[in-house]
Amino acid sequence: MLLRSIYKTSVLLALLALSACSFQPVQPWERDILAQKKMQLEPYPLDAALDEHTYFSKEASRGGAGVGGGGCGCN
Amino acid sequence: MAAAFTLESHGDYWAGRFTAMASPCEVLCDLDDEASARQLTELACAEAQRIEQKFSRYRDDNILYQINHSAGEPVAVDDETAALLDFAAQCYLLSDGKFDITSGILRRVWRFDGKNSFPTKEQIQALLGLIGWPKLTWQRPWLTLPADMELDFGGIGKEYAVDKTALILQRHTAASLLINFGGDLLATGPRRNGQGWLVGVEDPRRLGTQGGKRNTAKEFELVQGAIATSGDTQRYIMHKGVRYSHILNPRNGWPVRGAPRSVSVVAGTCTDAGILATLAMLQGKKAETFLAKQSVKFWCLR
Amino acid sequence: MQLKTKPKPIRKTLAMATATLLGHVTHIGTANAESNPWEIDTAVMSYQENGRVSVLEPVIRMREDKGDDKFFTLKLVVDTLSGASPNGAIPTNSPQTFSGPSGSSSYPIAANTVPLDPNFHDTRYAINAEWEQPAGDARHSIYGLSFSTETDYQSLGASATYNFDFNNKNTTLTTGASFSGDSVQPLGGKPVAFAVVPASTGGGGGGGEDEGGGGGETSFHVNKRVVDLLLGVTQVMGRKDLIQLNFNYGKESGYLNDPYKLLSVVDNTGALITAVAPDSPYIYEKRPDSRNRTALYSRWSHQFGSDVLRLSYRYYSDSWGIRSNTLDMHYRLELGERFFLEPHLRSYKQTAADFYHTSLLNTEVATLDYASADYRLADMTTKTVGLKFGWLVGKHSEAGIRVETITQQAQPSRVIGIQSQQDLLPTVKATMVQLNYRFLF
Amino acid sequence: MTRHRSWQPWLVLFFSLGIFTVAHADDLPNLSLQTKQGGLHLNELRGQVVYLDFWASWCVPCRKSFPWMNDMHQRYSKDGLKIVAINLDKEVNLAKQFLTEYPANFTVAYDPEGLSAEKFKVQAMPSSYLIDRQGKLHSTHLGFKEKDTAAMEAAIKSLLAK
Repeated sequence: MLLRSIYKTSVLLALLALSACSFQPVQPWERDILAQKKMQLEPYPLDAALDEHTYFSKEASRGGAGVGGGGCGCN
Repeated sequence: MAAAFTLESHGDYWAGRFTAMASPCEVLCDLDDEASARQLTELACAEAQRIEQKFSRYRDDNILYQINHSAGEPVAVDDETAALLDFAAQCYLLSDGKFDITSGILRRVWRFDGKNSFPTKEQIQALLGLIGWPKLTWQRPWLTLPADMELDFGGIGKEYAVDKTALILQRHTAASLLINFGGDLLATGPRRNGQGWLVGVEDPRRLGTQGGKRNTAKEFELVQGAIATSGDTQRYIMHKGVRYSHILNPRNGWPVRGAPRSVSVVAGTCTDAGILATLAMLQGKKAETFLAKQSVKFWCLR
Repeated sequence: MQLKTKPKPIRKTLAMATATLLGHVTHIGTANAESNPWEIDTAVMSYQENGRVSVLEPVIRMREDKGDDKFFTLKLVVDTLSGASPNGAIPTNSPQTFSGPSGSSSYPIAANTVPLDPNFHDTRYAINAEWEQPAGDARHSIYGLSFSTETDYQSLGASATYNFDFNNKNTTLTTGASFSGDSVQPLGGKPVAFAVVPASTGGGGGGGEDEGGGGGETSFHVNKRVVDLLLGVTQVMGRKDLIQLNFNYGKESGYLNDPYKLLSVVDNTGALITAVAPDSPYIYEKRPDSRNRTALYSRWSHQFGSDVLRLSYRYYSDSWGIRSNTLDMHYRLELGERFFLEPHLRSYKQTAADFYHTSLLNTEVATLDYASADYRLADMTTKTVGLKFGWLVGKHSEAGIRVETITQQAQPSRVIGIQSQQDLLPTVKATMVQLNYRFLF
Repeated sequence: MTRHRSWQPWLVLFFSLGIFTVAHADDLPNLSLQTKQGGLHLNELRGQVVYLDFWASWCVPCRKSFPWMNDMHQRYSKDGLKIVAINLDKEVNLAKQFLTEYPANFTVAYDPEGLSAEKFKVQAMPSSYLIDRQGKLHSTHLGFKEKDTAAMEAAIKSLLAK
């Protein structure tokens, strides 16, 4: 299962590398849109943390978005 | 030029008094040494008179006269005037055009002497074409003022003088000072006794009515910072039973309706306090709301 | 983008203009009157399941800009849980009685009803601190510490993340690691795995470690360790596109059981049996004491006009045999300059853990290594539909309200005989309402 | 003007290592810029020490750099320091809005196309280039950090003294 994940990762990375040919590098002074809060990967960290906590206690999967946070009994 | 001032001891502080900018001015110095108090008062008096001479619109030998009589030709201004022009531009933007140093021209038709000289709509309309900061061209150091327009630093001058004077005096003394130019004042820090200066905020309703008593509504201690007041206690027009304040809206040429009689604001500098007080008056009925938003200490008297 | 708010606060701008006018030579840190070093983010969430648990969770997150790209973040969470939670036993056509976790109280369950333990009341307090600082021109690191405590559970964790920028900051590599040491103190002692749950009439649930005895062990303290490693790439794909790909490996070890979850033991007709021990057909669950998990996670932010689409996808698998796919979508729809609406859709599907059994046959008890009837380990889907309304109150403050419905549907691992008359795993519906307020200070 | 006099710039250089990348003596690209006061050509500023700053309204550290640049202008413009801040916003209105909040008493130029940034190969926002009186690039600085301001001011002073 670890192997399967690694396989999937490499496929996705390969796709990423391929698509890299099709994107234009963004110059430092062209980051006006990327600098907007709403364009962040996690613009509302509290919403994300609350969701993560809810689903952690209701589902069997966890992880992926980052490291850190705290544990809980979550019954 | 020899400045005419008086110096008086009040026990634990000295008070130097003089007249400048058509207002009684005083400098309270929290020190015992008379010579120092004299020197500080001289400096204050000189600075107040310098600013008055430079920016008074009643003189014909200063930069303001040059500008106002430039007949549309560019005038090169000095750094201090340039800084004031930059600041005026800033205030114009911040107030959405309500604070405009070109609006003094309205005084030609509005005379706030408590009498009923009331202008006609046509008179006002005629002047509106000569008002508006964006109409002039300001490219440091060149200022081009269209012919017939006028600049007036009256809305900033006195408060600016208080701040400037404070800066100069503080270079000469570490003692606590209270600088008061006609009711716009600034304290530089705690006094030797650990306290501030006791300051009174005028109540227009009681002004001049109670003989020898102090005409103050509120007394409070000012340790560091400034207070400026904008008010129409004596400058207003009565017309058909309505009291019109001397605060004019440069966008329509009419007095602002619903403005408090007087607004006093506490801020870090006297210039800030003065601008905020004036802008609050310009907000009319919303004066208190405006000031509350600024999170400053203030008094509005209606 | 002209903001027409009136009356607007201008004091700080004015103070700066005045400082310029007066030629104040001020130290730069203090001259910057406009700086609002604290970002305060607050939220309160209410989560309500139909007939089951409800949670009230206020959160505050404070982030201080310490200048020069250094940030300090402190997050405090209070999480109050109350209500009833499934104890793992199946509904039957006759009434059942269970003892509570402490053994002293018991609760009856009506016929044809999913057994819910009504004794869930707990408050969890969590604190999380983070320090972020640059480490050279194109790197920065984030260090975190976390602590949480509730009646029967404490967790202490630390984490570190390093980000390396290159390719003109168009690419960022992220590596991260976290560790947490948790301590569990099951109420009434640690139950012995597969031991028969004491009958409700039997009184105390305590007992010895010896298998033949009761269900409880007097050791109140068991440990759990969690390690996570993360490797990620963030790539700017254009002026309006940002993607991230993360690989996460985690290992949990120690006490991974849920001490309050039971299994129903049935005969081959599907009826509860009492042959294991008189009048108690329930045994405690047993899970492996380690779990390796991997997650592959990707997300994408894209701007359409001024709207923003955020998509994420996660593939997860672990050594317990659980595989899951999660798809998450937010679409921020701008309504003028002050308001936005953000629909949220989430779809989650997992396969059951290898040892998940809705109920156990009495013949299996002796042969199985592990078993749990926790529906969260079952074959399951979660669907979330939500909507957020956001309001930019002022230049430095923002408010929001979010309403979501969450529907969980689990499938039994098998249905034996008369169990087909029961809805073994009824759909769980929950409603979540969250209020947000964020401001700079 | 011999050895013992020339140590001072070197000392400055030494202290500013790690902050500044000291540039090659290559000729700088010329720039023709639009300002509120009309056209501005970089090569016409020769004889002055030029602090060329690239900024945008959305750039957070740029907000912190403005009071500092005001301060530098206030103190050194009379000695021949010319601060030119080139705005790279695609919409000039955003820059104007920024300027009402963070007023500038130095020269602001507008380059919505970003051509000047391309010529200067700007690496980060903000970026600044310190140019001596002969029109040679003295140093480049990426970002704006409070802790670097003292070294930057020292560099400006040393160039003004030359």
